[in-house]
Amino acid sequence: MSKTTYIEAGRRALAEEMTRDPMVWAVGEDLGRGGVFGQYKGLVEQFGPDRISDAPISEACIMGAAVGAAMAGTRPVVEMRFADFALCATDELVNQAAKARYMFGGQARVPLVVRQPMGIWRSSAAQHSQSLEAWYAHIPGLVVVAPSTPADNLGLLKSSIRCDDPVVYLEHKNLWPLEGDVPEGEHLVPLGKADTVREGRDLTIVTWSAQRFTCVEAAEALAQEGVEAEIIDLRTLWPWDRDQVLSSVEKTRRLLVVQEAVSVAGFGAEIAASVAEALHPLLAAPVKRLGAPRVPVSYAPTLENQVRVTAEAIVAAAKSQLTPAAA
Amino acid sequence: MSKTTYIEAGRRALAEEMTRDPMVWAVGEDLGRGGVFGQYKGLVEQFGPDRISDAPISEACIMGAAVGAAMAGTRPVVEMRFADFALCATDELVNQAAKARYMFGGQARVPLVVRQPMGIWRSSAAQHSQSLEAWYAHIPGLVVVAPSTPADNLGLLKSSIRCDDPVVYLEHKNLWPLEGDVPEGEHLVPLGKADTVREGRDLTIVTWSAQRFTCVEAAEALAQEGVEAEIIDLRTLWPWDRDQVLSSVEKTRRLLVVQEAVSVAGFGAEIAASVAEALHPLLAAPVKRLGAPRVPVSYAPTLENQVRVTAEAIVAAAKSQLTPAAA
Amino acid sequence: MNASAAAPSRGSNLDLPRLQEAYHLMQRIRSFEELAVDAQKEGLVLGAIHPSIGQEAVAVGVCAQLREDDLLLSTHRGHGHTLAKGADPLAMMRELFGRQGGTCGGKGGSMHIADFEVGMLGANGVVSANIPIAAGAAHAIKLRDEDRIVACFFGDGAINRGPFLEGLNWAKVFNLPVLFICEDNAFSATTRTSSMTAGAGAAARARSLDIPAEEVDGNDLLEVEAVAKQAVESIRAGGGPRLLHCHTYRMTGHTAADLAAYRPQEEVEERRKTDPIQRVARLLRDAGVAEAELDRLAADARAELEQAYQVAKDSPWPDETQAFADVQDVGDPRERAF
Amino acid sequence: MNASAAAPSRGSNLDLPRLQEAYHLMQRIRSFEELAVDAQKEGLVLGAIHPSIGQEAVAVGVCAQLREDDLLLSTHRGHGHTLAKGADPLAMMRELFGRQGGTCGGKGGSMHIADFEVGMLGANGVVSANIPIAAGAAHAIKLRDEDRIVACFFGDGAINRGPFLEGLNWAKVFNLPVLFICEDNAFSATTRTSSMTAGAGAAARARSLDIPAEEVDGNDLLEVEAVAKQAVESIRAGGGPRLLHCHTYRMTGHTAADLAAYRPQEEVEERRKTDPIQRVARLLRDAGVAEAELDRLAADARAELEQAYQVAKDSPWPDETQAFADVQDVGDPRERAF
Ligand SMILES: Cc1ncc(C[n+]2csc(CCOP(=O)(O)OP(=O)(O)O)c2C)c(N)n1
Ligand SMILES: Cc1ncc(C[n+]2csc(CCOP(=O)(O)OP(=O)(O)O)c2C)c(N)n1
Ligand SMILES: [Mg+2]
Ligand SMILES: [Mg+2]
Repeated sequence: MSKTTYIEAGRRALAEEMTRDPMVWAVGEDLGRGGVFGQYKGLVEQFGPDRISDAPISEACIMGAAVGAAMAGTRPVVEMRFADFALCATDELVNQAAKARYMFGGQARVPLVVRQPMGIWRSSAAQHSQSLEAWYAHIPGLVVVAPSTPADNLGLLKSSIRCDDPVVYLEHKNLWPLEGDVPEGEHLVPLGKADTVREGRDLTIVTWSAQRFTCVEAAEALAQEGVEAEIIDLRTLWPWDRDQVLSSVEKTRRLLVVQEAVSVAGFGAEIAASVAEALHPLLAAPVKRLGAPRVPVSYAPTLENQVRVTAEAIVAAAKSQLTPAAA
Repeated sequence: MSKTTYIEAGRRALAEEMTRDPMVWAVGEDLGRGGVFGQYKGLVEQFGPDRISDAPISEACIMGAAVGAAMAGTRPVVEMRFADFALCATDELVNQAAKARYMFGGQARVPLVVRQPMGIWRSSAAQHSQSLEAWYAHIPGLVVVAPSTPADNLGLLKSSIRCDDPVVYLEHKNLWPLEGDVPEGEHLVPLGKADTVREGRDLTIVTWSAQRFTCVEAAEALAQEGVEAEIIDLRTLWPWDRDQVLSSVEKTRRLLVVQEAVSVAGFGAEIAASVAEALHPLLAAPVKRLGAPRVPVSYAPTLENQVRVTAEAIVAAAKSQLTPAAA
Repeated sequence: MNASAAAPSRGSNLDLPRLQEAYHLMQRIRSFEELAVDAQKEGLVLGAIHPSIGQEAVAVGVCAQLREDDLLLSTHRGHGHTLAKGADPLAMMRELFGRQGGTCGGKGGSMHIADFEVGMLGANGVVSANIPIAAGAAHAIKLRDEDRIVACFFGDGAINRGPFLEGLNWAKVFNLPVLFICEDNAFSATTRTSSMTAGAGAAARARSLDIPAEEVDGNDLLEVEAVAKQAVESIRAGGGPRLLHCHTYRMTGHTAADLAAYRPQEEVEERRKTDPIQRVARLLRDAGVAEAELDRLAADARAELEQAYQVAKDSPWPDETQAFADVQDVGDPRERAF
Repeated sequence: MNASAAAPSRGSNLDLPRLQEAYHLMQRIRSFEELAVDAQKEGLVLGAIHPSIGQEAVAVGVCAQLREDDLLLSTHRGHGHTLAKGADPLAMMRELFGRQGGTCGGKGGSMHIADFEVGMLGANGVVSANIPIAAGAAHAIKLRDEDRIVACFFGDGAINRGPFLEGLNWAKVFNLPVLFICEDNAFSATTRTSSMTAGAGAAARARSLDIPAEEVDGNDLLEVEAVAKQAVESIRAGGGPRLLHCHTYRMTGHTAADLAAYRPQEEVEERRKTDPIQRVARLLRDAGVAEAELDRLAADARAELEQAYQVAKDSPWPDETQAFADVQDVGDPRERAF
């Protein structure tokens, strides 16, 4: 084990996979200077400009070319800079990458990782702050990953690069500097496996990405009052770890889903609906979601803060689930 | 009242609004020859090529130009031909149209209707069959409408054109030839109001778009067996008619959501989760969703049929909710 | 129309066997599509089809310059390109009929035909979307240090979508081995493309990106062949992307169901005189090939395709379980649906 | 660099009052951005800012040709355009600081500044996205039969995105009153644009669409003015879209936080000699304007902006309820969130 940052873990994952497999390469704007957040720092020196490739400002072509390059035998990792800009390449991702294998009757494989730095990052406003994981979870053919810790960013990015399906890989911009323990040797985290961050008997909190840490904060506050929350970090949103979530809720009989994204038609709805469908008779309280209101993200902190899910909001929601009236 | 088809009702709505307001205009590929499905037939003769305007094959620019034209004082109706092709214009719709008013602090209004013919239409395969209403419901700033009857297509398209928000207007391709009664005079259907298609005491079926008719078929079969289903056609998905849905489920104590779209992270999850959150203690059975499996739509009918929600599936799901074991 | 390419010599030193082969291939494409149109009327073809009748010289002239391991990216109007690249017409017909043994197992239909065995990486239902994909396939070839090239066909309407610009710019910037072919049939669905297009079109736009471009009479097989040959040689030698702007004409409606009432019948009649197959037939006749031989080639093509039609018609539907196959490796596509 | 535009006459018959006004405006823009950079270091500017220091002649030279009711669409690097169009620097500074009274009430920040009162329909955080919007605004002007025009600024990197092609094609096809201005500062963020761009750039691409285009030295105010004036007159007279390709240089990093270590310091020093403000100062001096007057204009600009800075700094934060205002008319944005 050693301490590494979330951003460095991603860098290491890519470097390890590029070393292992000469067919892995990365392409995106400004990668030669280390990428807009420094996620690619030093890699062009190590692998050369063909494999850590700059790109024109052409998100549609970055994605479309990656589809072609994947079908023709390479394993591209494409950088979208901000998840918001991936919306310039939606046809390429949804109509092409996700469907090629199926449409062509299994002839194509599109092993492609789309890195999309996501989420609210102080005063980035409406076009640089979105969390659209629910969209991709809805699209057949796509895998959706949202790591929250350095170790998971290492192990999940490596697994994503090895996966033969197109993977939407959502790193949270607020987590870049986060430090954490990371294993020294080869570290792979399987796709589709959740992480039980904290065990607890009283309610299950399901979350992913940066909200994991808000949930931990809330759980610690709840513990002070004798409430033990179990926290599950999904890590992969499709396929999500249904077994682990259901068995936790079978134990705690209460579900709270916490997401940074807009709550309406967010991925939390899928979790909440699935649990309600499967475990209704067992539930001691209604399932509950927390997420952003249906407003764009603002620039001014007083406004931006209005859409954040806070530890206090989580504590309050958890308590409301524990009051007998709710049962 | 007179009999009109769904497609003709849309045509009439546009013609009436263009007559009423000279700032309303439509733009899209092939509109001068009546549009790809004939939805615009005769309109260029009536209003001229400036107001029923052809467009280059440039979905991004059709949408982007409409944003500019809306901000500069006109009311464009844009035609995307197939909902799938709107994915060529996602940035323009989601990052621009939906956010302009908010981002600019209320200075902009973007009165814009985006017509997106949606859904499975015999052997159109993966790139011409999608139902992505859940995506748009998730995006702050957008209104989402999915009419199912000729009268609603008339009244909702008119209301959408009059709305000052950008509206994603999803017509179902399978419904074009559907006939139905339509009022003679001015007919407006308010946005956000559901339609109770059928009353019943035993369970509530919430649906929208073409699945309305499958639900009616299923309800008739259920009635034969003494089960009375209440069917609610949402018509508008954002804002959806929460009051009407909740009061129906308060009565029936059972909810089944039926959608044509992929079930995973579909809009049905929002309805099911909302009802489970609000009415858990009252429910006599778990909420339940029906929708497509998470696979692209196929071309061959034997495969395409596998993703359709049939009346039989609805009947079976409804019955499973009525068995005492489920409660 | 093409000044700089070597003027194709006619009559005198024609490579007759090759030309007869091309004639046969053009007849096979024509037969395939005529039968497909018939099959749609009979309800056998299930989705929309976009015939390339009248445009066969472009497909045949270009693809004859490709190796089997070269790659092809095509469009919704791709039967001709695909057959010219060597795909099996029976598998294609089965795909149109949505049957087992179709190129995509019945999952794709006409607009998604692909045959990876002959390097055909897919038709596309989204106009212009194949252009970045082609650039990317060429990018892979470069990264893998192979000497293959990519041929990417698209229509005149496709040049008004952004991916055209992005894909061409990409191919030039990375100096990729890709031949872009704009098959300019004058129409974008029911719209005359010129009414919605600024400037002189594909070749002019390519040149503004420093991509060498030639305009050719796309109904003249020999001209297409000559210019395509030069372009392919240059590209394979590492010369970077090139574009051919081939002027042709769509003899049918946009789809088999479109009567194309929006254009004057005289125009169609006039253009019918430049039918590329008849022009090759004339060349062969002038070079002394007997009428009977021409008839034999045409009849052989027709017979092959009629046979494909019959076999396709009698082929079984795909097994229902196939609906859930080949979605993705990770996750169960059936989960939570029912 | 510009052959066809009237060669701007220098010295002799300068319109001195106008030039002093332009000088003052350029100084105001420079002061605004220098103070904004300072303010970011102090934590007052909250999000990213993209200074246009060194590019002021383009904004001022073009916008001086516009009427107040003409429309402007800008980019992430839009402070200069916006001020040149007549927006209030205090409201802009407040917006950068995220305060009440900001142009967008603190909701947008630098990348989303808009001031509809002076026809400024928005900066944009998505490169190239403003181009179709500009075409659409011009489309509305045509439909409403007004004699306004639209000016649309974008960078050299923006021409590699599809909306550039689609928007220019659209403007030409519909013969719309829009002036496209490519502000070519040689960089796309940290990448030298030439390394990722095929061909000669914006003007060449525009010409391939039959859109008249001129290349000018964007650091020469008089040249920009002269060519922009001609273009605006032609557009307003119904002549259709035009493009100006203005060569300039980004003196700062991409954002205020970028040290731009990826380019040689000598290059920056070399380009500093062509600073557009100093060039105008020289013209004024040569025409006999006293140094003291130049200093006065600069000091006045600086004082105005320092005042704006102070007032902005002391302005209150937006009221929290504003987070839920101006989302949309239909539906409750708070519903189901908490
Ligand atoms: C992005 C997109 N927009 C619209 C369509 C509908 N469409 C299918 S073919 C076609 C015309 C294409 O014209 P062109 O590129 O000239 O090809 P052609 O059909 O003439 O071969 C259109 C508009 C589509 N498939 N994709
Ligand atoms: C679609 C999109 N891709 C990437 C970015 C990130 N980005 C912001 S500015 C910029 C460089 C733009 O270069 P250019 O168009 O030359 O404008 P300049 O910054 O030089 O004024 C980039 C890549 C973006 N905002 N939008
Ligand atoms: Mg065409
Ligand atoms: Mg630049």
